[in-house]
Amino acid sequence: MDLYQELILDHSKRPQHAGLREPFDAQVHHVNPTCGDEVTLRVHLSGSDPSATVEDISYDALGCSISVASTSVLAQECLGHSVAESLQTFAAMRAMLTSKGADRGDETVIGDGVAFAGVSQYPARVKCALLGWLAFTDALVRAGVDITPAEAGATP
Amino acid sequence: MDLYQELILDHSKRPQHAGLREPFDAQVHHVNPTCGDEVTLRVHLSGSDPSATVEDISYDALGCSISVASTSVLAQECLGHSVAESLQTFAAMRAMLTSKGADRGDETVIGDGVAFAGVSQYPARVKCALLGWLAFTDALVRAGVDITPAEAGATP
Amino acid sequence: MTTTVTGAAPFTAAESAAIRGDFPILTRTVRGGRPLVYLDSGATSQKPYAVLDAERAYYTTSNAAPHRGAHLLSEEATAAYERARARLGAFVGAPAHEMVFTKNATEALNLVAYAFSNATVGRFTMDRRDEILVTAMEHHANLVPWQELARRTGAKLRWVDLTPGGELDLTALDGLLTERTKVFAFTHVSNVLGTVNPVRELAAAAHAVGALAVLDACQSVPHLPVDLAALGVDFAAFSGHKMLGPMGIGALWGREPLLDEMPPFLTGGSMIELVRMEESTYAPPPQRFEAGVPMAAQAVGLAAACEYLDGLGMERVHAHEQLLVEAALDGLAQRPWVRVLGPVDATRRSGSVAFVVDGVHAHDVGQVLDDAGVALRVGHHCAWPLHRALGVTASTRASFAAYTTLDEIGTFLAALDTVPAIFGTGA
Amino acid sequence: MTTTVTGAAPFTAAESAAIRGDFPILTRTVRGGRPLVYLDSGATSQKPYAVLDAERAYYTTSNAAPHRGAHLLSEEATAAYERARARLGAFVGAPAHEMVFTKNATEALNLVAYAFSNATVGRFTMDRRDEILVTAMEHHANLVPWQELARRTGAKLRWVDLTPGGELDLTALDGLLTERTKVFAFTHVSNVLGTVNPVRELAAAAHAVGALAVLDACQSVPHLPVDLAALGVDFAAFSGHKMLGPMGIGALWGREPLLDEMPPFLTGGSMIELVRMEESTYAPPPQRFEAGVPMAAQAVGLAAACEYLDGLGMERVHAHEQLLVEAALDGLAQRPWVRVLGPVDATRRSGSVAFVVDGVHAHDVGQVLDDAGVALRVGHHCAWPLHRALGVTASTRASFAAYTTLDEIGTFLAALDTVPAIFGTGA
Ligand SMILES: Cc1ncc(COP(=O)(O)O)c(C=O)c1O
Ligand SMILES: Cc1ncc(COP(=O)(O)O)c(C=O)c1O
Repeated sequence: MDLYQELILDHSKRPQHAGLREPFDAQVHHVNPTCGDEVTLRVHLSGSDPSATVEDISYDALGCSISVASTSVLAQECLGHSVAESLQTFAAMRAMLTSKGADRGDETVIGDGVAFAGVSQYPARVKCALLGWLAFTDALVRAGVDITPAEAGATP
Repeated sequence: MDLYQELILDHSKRPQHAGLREPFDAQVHHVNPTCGDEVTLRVHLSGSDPSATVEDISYDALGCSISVASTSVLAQECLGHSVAESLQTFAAMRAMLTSKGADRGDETVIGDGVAFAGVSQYPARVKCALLGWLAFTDALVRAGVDITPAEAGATP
Repeated sequence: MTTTVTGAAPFTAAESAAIRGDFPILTRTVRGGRPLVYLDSGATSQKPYAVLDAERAYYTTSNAAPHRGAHLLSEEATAAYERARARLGAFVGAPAHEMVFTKNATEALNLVAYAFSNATVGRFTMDRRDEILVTAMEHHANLVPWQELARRTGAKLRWVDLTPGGELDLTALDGLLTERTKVFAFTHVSNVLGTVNPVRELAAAAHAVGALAVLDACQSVPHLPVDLAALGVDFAAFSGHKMLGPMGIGALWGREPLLDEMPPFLTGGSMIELVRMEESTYAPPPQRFEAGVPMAAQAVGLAAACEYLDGLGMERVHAHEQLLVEAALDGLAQRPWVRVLGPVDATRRSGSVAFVVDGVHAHDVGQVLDDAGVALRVGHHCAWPLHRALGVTASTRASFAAYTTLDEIGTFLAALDTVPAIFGTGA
Repeated sequence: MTTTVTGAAPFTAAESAAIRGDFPILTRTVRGGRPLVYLDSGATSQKPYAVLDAERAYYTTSNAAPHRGAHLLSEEATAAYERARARLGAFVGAPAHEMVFTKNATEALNLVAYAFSNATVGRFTMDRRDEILVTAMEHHANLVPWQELARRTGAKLRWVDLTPGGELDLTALDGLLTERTKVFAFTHVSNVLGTVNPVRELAAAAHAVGALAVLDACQSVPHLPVDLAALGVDFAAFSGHKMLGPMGIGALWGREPLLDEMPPFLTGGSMIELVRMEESTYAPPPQRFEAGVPMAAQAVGLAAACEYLDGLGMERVHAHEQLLVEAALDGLAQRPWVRVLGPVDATRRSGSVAFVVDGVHAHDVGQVLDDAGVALRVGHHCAWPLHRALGVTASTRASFAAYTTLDEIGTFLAALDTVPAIFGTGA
């Protein structure tokens, strides 16, 4: 199956930066109501400006390979980067996932995220791939970062 | 039109025994919820046995030609007869009205009621033709006559 | 030639014939082989092939439970259902996420009424100090749910009376809308009088005292171009079956922040966020208000109806129906033994004409017309208090749709002329 | 050959092929041209031509608003609608006047739940001294409405837990049913475990303490011969779309004296007796519970579904599905990396088999199967507390109907065998 790229399976089996760690500025708990998948996610930032660094993303993810792997990629790609860069990565990831196959993803922006290009063909799985990312932007807001609902991935 | 027999039009224009009179043993008010037609009907009996005489049926009917004429026929056919005979007349009238044309009615039992045979072809009008009759059986019950719900014309 | 405010033209004879060809039922005959003259579209409309085919195509290619699966059919069903929501929203000027599917307009109005008694915090709470305002021309669907809400909460129900001309008595509005008024529910177009109410003005008056404005749009959405958001109301309800769509589907439109604040009404599957035995939390709107497997096939059919109506052009549908209303009003005005209910000026009304015949009950009028193949509605049309206010028990109503023709108005008037003789009321 | 208690035979291969020919959607292909293997009938069933044709025939010949007119079409529509009610009643052993049409089973269950909070006198009144009993295996549709009723009235919600084998823990029943219990709501067949509950016993236990017994018959009526009155319960709810009928229609069955005593739920047109601005009185059941223009076309379609199922014979449908359940259970039992939820004994269950695959999330299992053309449901199937009780987040469910074949079970098992390798979980 196209969907299950080696990279996805690797990330789901060995989720990067998994576990809940201290210190953290905000913790959120997100659930996918259709399947019951859950993620608890913490962020630790150097400040609340766009230029602040994402010092840590720690999480406990319970879910399908797509949701766990996507959360792992999130941690891998955003940890150590600025808040602004992380939001760009999220935007690019989301654009690809909701493109119905039109956008194959830019590896220089989303790194291992390109492995998820196939998910955009399966609308029911897009939610899985976004679970961790939406938890992340929610956590940023709760940590005091000033982002618009659209940037945070709110549906219209 | 078949439906509007001369007899029906006559009864609806000159309803027999119309008006509300004293004395009476019971008064009821029935309404047809689909069109708002109303009948207020009083009965005066010589007793409450089947053999008792229907001394008076007085009424105020507001409605279509079918409902007014049918109430007029009711008064004409039942007034002065025994309760038992009246219930037989009602049963015969109802059987004809709900027969979908199969039962043309027995003039020796229902008298002018036979003019309503055509109504059974129009299900929406059967209710009109029964309005006064159902008020009558309801009034009998309230006047102390012991009749079953089926005899009183209750729908199952 | 009659034109509407927008200047759109009614359908030409050729267009009219083509439209009728889209509605299979219109070829059937009734009572003794007479052609069917269907003048009861205000009760429910007939359905074009486009709607029947869309529903069938859904069932034969993509049927599955929407939002309840990840397999291909379920994805297709979900997409079809949500596309239908967006299409319906576009038809009435609303974004998809503000559109809630219900089984009919009645459920939609009950949904709003129950929100008030179910709410425990916020602007939807209601108690005996509050008031609900309706009008005396409402359909039972926009009256009884508010009576029941008043009963449940102890709030007081008040109403706007009518002028002798069959319009709302707006002079009384000031006294009726107070800071106690929590909600003002009124119809856009009366299903009996045809009166088109001044919605913007009524909504503004409601908002001036902090009340919510709930619109019964059942008799406007099928007949006029309607932009709900632009009308200034907060909620609107309408039914699919009256707008060429399938039975078993209706809609509630509500402004996003209000829907957000409303507690759920029907509860169960697909409207939840998290369920534990002890307690549950709920999904955001519109899902919060759509418990259970929804009527996806009917949603697809309703979207096809919107497509069909937009293909005709709602301005032209309206212009066409106004022509029919005028012809009916003119014809009835020439018959002194007929009294028309509602405004005599066609520009103040829409979609239907109800009337009474001197000395003949509506049931009898309807029966004679039915015998001539003309199907129209008799009774109180679910607006009993209105009939009582007008001093009539029942009336006869001819109501129209895009497929109705001027010829049919002629057939109707000719059949009507036989009535007085049959009942010996002269003429 | 497998037989049911009644001794009916499953369908022969030729019969099976003929049945499949009645369902147009079954010829479609999915994902890369693979034939569709639809194993999600528990979520919603597919529709035979007979149902689609009946609905279309209604629309193209007799469409009108039932109970709202006196013209010929309206008479025909009313007759069709009421005939459908009687046909559905006959299918479940109930008289027509005890059958209420709703939009789905969810509305039917909410209708009963709201009766308790709307009632102001009689046995339906409820307050903080009362208790509501449900079970831990309920679908959200038979849990959340009772949670909300408890919230509205202050009554206490209690529930029957499960045994490790996936059945109701009946030993606890005595302590849970008390003279405070006003209503005991439980499912006939679990939509996850497949467990067939001892309905008569549960109803008798409810009645022994004076409680009403409400049955969720969603997963029994489509799959077994069901005689609701004989089961001893007081109310039952089920959906048309799961029994080969159209979407957008469901039913509540209730015993006459109870329906008589219940206050209305949705209010509006067609359910009234007398309406004044000040207050209204209501029609007798079932009309009292059917506000607004009803889904007559869907009722006609549902009656056609009953006709179709009775044509097959519900005993044989059940025998056929039991064969499929056994084959699925046997196949899964041979795969040690699969854990089946619910009773392992096929005679204690019906209609579906849910399972988990070691180390692979249900979403991933479902995705691989979908890619092979096998459509089944993944997630908590609207029974989240049940999944929590079983210690699993989500499961995969294969569910069946009369048109499902043994070959399809084979295709499903073969596709399932590719799962462990893809996710590197061995096998
Ligand atoms: C056991 C059970 N109860 C209730 C329901 C709810 O049915 P519906 O969604 O059609 O209202 C379902 C199916 O969704 C079910 O399987
Ligand atoms: C003005 C108006 N409001 C409400 C309704 C109720 O619509 P429904 O019966 O489809 O719920 C109708 C039609 O019956 C109507 O004409």
